Amino acid sequence: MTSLIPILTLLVFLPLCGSLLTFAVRRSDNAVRGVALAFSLAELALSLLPLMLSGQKAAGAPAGFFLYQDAAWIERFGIRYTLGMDGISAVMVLLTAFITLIAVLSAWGVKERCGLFFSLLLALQGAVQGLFLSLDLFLFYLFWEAMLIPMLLLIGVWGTGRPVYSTIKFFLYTFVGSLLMLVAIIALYLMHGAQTASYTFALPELVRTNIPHDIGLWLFAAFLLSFAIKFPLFPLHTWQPDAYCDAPVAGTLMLGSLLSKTAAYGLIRIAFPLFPEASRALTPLIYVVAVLGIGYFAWIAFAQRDMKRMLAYSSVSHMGFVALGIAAWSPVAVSGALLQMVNHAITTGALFLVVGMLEERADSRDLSRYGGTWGKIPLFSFFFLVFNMASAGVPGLNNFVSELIILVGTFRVAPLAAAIAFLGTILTLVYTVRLVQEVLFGKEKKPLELKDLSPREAGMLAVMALVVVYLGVHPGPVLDLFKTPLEVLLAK
Amino acid sequence: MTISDLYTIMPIVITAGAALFVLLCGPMLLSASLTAIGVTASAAAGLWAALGTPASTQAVSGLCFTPLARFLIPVFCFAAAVTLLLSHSYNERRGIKGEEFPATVLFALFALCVLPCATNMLILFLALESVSFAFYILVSMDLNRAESGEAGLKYLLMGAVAAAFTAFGFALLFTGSGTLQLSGALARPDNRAIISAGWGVILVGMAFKLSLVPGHLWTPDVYQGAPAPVSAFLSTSSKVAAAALLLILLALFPPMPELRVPLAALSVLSMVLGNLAALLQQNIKRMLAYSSVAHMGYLSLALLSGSRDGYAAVLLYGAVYTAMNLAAFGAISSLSIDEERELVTDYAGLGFTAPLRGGVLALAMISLAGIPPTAGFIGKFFIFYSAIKGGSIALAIIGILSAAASAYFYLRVVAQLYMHRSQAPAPRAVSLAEGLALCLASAMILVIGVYPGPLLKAIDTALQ
Amino acid sequence: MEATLFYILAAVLLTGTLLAITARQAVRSIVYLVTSFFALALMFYLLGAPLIAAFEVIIYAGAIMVLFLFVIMMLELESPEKLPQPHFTNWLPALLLAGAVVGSLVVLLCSRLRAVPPGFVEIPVRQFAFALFKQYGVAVEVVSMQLLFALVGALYLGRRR
Amino acid sequence: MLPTYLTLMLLFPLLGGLTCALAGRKLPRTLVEVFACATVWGSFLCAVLAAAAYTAPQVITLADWFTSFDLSIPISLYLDPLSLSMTVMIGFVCGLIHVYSVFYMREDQDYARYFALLNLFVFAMLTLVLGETLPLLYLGWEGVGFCSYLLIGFWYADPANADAGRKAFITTRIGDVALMIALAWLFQLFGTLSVTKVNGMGFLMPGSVITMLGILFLIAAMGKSAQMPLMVWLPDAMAGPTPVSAMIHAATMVTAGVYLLARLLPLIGGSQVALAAIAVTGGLTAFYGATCALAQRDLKRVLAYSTISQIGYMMLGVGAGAVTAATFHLLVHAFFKALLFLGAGCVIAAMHHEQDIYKMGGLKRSLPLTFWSFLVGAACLAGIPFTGGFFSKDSILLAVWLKGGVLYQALYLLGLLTALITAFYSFRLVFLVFAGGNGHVHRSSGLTVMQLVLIPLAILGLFGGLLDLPAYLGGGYLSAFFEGLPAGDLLKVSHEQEIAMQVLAGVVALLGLAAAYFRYGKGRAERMREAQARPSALIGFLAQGWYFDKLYHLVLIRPYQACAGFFWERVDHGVIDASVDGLGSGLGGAGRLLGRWSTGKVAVYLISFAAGGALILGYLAWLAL
Amino acid sequence: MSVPLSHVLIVASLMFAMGLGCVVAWRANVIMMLIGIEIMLNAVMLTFVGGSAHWGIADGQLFSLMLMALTSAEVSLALAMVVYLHRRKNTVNTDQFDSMKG
Repeated sequence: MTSLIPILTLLVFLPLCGSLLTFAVRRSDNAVRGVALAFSLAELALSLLPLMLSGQKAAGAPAGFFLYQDAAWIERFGIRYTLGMDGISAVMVLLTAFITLIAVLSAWGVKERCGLFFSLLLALQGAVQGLFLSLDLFLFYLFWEAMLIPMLLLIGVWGTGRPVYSTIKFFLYTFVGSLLMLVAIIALYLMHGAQTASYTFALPELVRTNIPHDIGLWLFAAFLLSFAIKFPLFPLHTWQPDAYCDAPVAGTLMLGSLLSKTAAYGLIRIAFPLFPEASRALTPLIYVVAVLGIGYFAWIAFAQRDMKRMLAYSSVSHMGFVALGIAAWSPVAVSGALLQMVNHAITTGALFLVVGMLEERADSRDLSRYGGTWGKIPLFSFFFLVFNMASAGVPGLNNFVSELIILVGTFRVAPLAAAIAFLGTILTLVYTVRLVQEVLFGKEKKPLELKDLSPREAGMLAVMALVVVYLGVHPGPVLDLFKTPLEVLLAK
Repeated sequence: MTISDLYTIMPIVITAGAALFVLLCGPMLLSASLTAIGVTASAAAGLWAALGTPASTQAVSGLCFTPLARFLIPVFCFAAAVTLLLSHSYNERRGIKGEEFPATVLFALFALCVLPCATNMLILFLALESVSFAFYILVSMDLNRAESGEAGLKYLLMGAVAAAFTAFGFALLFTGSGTLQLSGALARPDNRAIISAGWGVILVGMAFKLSLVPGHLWTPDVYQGAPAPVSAFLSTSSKVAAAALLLILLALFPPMPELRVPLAALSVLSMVLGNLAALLQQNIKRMLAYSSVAHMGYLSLALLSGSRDGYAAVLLYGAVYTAMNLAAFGAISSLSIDEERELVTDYAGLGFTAPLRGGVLALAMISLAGIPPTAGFIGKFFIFYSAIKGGSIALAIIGILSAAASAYFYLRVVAQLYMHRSQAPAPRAVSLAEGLALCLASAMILVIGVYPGPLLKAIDTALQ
Repeated sequence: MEATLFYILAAVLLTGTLLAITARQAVRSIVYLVTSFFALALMFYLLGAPLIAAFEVIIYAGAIMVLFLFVIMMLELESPEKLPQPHFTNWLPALLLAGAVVGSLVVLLCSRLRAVPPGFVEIPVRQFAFALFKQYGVAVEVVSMQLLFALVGALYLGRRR
Repeated sequence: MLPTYLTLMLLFPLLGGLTCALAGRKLPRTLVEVFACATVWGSFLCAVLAAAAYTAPQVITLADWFTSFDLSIPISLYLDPLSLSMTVMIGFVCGLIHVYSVFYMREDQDYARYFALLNLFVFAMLTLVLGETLPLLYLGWEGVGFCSYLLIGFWYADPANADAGRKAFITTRIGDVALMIALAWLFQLFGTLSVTKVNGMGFLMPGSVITMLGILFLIAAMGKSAQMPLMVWLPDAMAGPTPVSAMIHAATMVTAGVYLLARLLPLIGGSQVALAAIAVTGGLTAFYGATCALAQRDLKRVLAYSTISQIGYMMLGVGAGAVTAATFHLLVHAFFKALLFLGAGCVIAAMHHEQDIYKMGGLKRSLPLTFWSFLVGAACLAGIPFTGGFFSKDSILLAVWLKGGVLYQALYLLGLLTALITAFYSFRLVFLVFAGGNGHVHRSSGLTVMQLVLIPLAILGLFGGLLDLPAYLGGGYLSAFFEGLPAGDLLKVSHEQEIAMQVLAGVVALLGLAAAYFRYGKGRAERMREAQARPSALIGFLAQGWYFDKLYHLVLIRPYQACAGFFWERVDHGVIDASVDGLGSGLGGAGRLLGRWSTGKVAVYLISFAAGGALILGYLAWLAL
Repeated sequence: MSVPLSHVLIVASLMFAMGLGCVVAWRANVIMMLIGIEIMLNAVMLTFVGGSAHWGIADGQLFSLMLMALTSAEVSLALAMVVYLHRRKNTVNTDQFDSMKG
């Protein structure tokens, strides 16, 4: 079956086709929504399909990959169109499909230039899927940058506040990093070519390159910089609150839930395996910025009055755990980091969604405008609370499991870093309960006309809440998927 | 000289014939048909060149249809055809009448076709000067705008001085090596100093042509003053021609290590200055001019590597840059109303009120910024690849960083197009010719961006 | 003897040029220039290029300079007071640049020319003509196209709106 | 059968909680109430059945929670005497309180939320008690915290209530983090997080590590059990409905810390330093709580401080290594403290939600049932001889004394002093609330049922001592039951010594009672007048809980808020972002400067161009020289 | 002739530099700038002729010839432009033509 249907190519190009089709029918808003929904559902179904194959091994694929596709592309440079799926990418692909579906649903109310909006959303999805699947470094880079344009427009055209400033800031930040990464990629390619006389960008090949220590350090630094910006890690984050705040809800969802994961994925899949020594050497640095980030962002989040900005800082703060887990680079820690990526995507995504709904209703993100919603819109408040508690790491919900795994995994390697990082969860709770309290509790400061969730909204949130709970009580299947690929990745 | 020899240089014959024909029969024909003749002729020449087989020996004494010509002539013809397509309605709006415009474009194309075919320096030089010459005329063609004439004067004065430098360089090369022929290794080791002086002087002349710092100062003025289609043509073909000249000469002489530093300095200065000066530039044409300075800086970075990869990168970048700038200036030309839309802010909201042209302009900007999946990315990748391979990693990093900064001003245009409300009335509808030209250019950007394989193969053949 | 003549001519040439570029009146400058071009033509002759020498006199001293004169007259620029003169501050960069260029060129052109040159050879007109029409025929065509378009351009610019 | 019982025991309240949470608003009120009570009683039934079926400690693995490489966390439960006795107690007390709540909350519209949280709490508490792996224990640990958070802030419309909930949640989180870190450390050390396995491997590690672990667990317990210095949240937590205070903040959740330490005593008992730290914390807290309770005016706050104080005793017991004594006191305390709170609830309900004890009085006649029950509770609390509290408190003090050493003896004396204060404030309460003239009360049918609930608790409190009578009275059931526990190795003591100690304790308690009588029973009117006046410095100090709240506000909260603003505006915006923006505008400015080079004058262009040429030629010439 | 080639080249360089100096200095008069360019080109021609004589081949002379033709074309166009601009702005001072800058 795998040989008959090019599932991986379909996974990448189905959204792109959807994007074109959506754009083609842009005259009718209903048609646009229908097409977008149909394609994102189809993508979700398609991304569930490979899970049945996990455990098998595809012909010609590197170890751990159960779906694989390879074709010549730009022969002059040995660039190939190589897609492969292992457990990690399977989960990421599924996550992408899921989040995009939610994003499509959340953007139901977009009125202005609806066609273009959904078209960009699907294009973005295609790029992200491609990134999670590509095994050729050049292809990876291509998708890495291709994500930028749809995102740029999503923020800039439909954003609020200072969208142009934010979007260009976002773009420039990520662009600077990724161009330096390009230099590193080329250098690596040339070194590998000089050593083996086979010029290729294939990741499994490049991993075997013998890199001198000091050069490796520079190259790794370039990769790290690029990923750290997208992550974002501590001093490179200032694009992030602006972009998150000013983006439309669906955009924030994609940005916060998926794009930051691409960076973590890049670190796990590319940077660390490629430069084992250099990454060891720079690990203390990553620990420091991760730990600093967890605490610092949580602390700043507390000072925010703008809910979205608070969530933006909260999002970076949580991503610090991912960085921590990756830096530890032990099987347990990395599997925790991967799970945390999934959990963060869903929890943060859901939080942005609920805040977006609130904003839609009362046209304000200012915390002090709200209060006492529990009595007025109980259903909304219920979900609001659930997702906030998930974010605060209440056990039984998803984030707890991954944070625990990260803690346990990291503690073995770097007890101090892990311990300090977990002190940060106190700060997390501080701003979370503040958010909950200011919105749900107390009395209304100003009478607001609030309507409770519509069936569409309730459905979205219910599904997300179910996932939150499911991953909190039974993350086993997901963790199992990570096992084989991590064994391969960490064997080196 | 036989008929078959003539066949091989047929593109040159076609373009020269078309230029003369247009000039002679111009007064009797409609301007639309003149444009049609011009486009047909350039398309024919381009196709002929693309499909013909390169010869190893001279067809006519002084001319030889080389593999390089086979690659470059279609590029030039493409640029000329697009320019002609664009210029028709532009000229009508501006009151640029007469057969002179298409004829001069064809003359420029003729000279451009001669350039890569030349087998000696004299023809090379003459071809290059003819190209400049045609552009002196084209730049000042718009008699209704004072800027056009002013730009023409500036270009002419600078160009003439540069031509003197170039000619002096050729003279020194000749004096040092004793031949004007472009075959075989020429330098006599004992005359190396003269040759290097000649090279230095030629480099200065080419710094003007490629608008490398400090010979770049004319660029913004001329791009601004010239009619937009002319800027499109000028910014692409004349640069590629100059780059090709350098390529031919570099291939001829053994590596000149002493040129490395000057070339590197030119390249770095251009990359940095071009990108910085464009950052806050309000006038879109001047912005593109500075961007062109920067892009030529990248191009000379590839030249610097002195390797086959570097030369291939130069050719690829030439082709890519042609497509990008044609699209950009094409959109600008097509969007201009009674007067040019000069300021970046004049483009507010046009992405939605004029979707095709706005889209093409945005695409061109994205490509110029070097973001995949556009041709600009492949071009930049190749440039920096060759630079790193050539060992100039520091330069590559400077270039990359300046390229990163450059994204700002390209995106500013995109932001204006899509993220600002338009106050101006909706622009007039796009004409068929313009639409065709824009679609051609953007198709090229996308195709090279996604599947550059065939083009790279063609370039490798061209460099044999 | 020839060498002496050459040096004398060189002196005339350079002096003439210097006077030409520093003249206060454009017309006078043209006259100095014609003088120095005559000297140049003689140098061409000495260097074995009689044909070029003749063309130099005919085309340069004859046609081009007259064209200049004609334009100067037409634009009524002959009187010096109508024109601003280059100031000392204008001459300073010019001097510096020219000095730098000459200095570096002299260093480059004289430094390693140690090998014995083949000497100066006179080229017969026959060889010249042969080369012109046999070897560089295409150049003639290109230049003729260029001249044609110079005409086109000049006419276009001269067109009354 | 045991696995089924245990599973059902957990599932009942979970099911109840989820049903109430998701569908409660749509269901009729009575159904929800009945359902909620039924699930908890079902759970209690299971606990009883499990107790009946219990033979020996047993680990029951139900399912896999998550596994990542060698980190494997099953959902497994551990039933041993400790957890068994806890589950029975929890089931019973919570069941009673559920019934009580039905009437207490009769007027509130948010019944669904209330019962959902109450049921979820029971689930979480049982998980905490039964969890065999530490993460599962932690699940319950955080779960109770979460429910407590929402229940304290149940009447969320008043920001003060929500603030109290928040305070509780955050303060206990500090302890939770310590627990998490300890957990990670344990895994690093032993490669497992199973309580039973970890307990068996403590001797493998050096003492210093065990000490550190012990301290971490102690911090965890401090948070949850409101021990010094993390005790500030408990008095505020009284903002919640009174049944909640009874259930969570008296009987069950707050004792979780004691339970945790008792559970892990085989591990941390290996370190004398850790034990001493626990004992000191307990002793100090006991004293602190008692002193604070002296000066409170709010009925529930008195009880809250007394809870802090009593849990301090339990900690002291654990610190002395006396798990049995600590558990004994835990159980008895659960009964009588729940009793006191529920009694207080009746009083409050009858007084139209008036909580100031100086505004009460004379309720002895109007609420006789409440009075008698409350009296029993107060007697237990005060340790009046032969009540349950007397025996349990005494066994702790005995264990401390027997532990020997200056530190423990000092702690014993402190404990004795605390007992005196305890007796005093307990009866102060009784006298102020119930004695004196007629009090006007508001009667309702609900109140009757509520008072009925007090009876079983009163009986249990009064005769709780039977659970573990001293050896000279025939020995205790509980001690025998706990004998199998790994750390139950108490020194044997002679009956005479034991009797002497108990007499001493009894005398102290009676002294306290007498003092209270003389101060509040006789001079009641005088005290009432005094209460109108400005309190003295000492009273203020005690009433404010030794100003710990103010201190924390000054030292932690204010700086925290200020720093948050500072980091955001000065550091994040002012330095990091501004430097990036500055770089951007700097580049733009440089570009503008470079653009000015294009002056428009062609001569400048030519000069630049020629200068470039001259430079290149000059460089080449320099090379050639 | 016994003049060393380098002397010819030096004369040519001097002349070239003078022409360059003229172009740079006479910013006030386009026509003088054009004259400067002519001087530069004549220097180039001298170099070519010298080289031609040195190697004994006609190519250099040919180049000179073509340069002459090119120069005349250039001059005619340039002068036409000067006339055209003078008509528009009534000046030959290049500094006046600075409507575009920045």
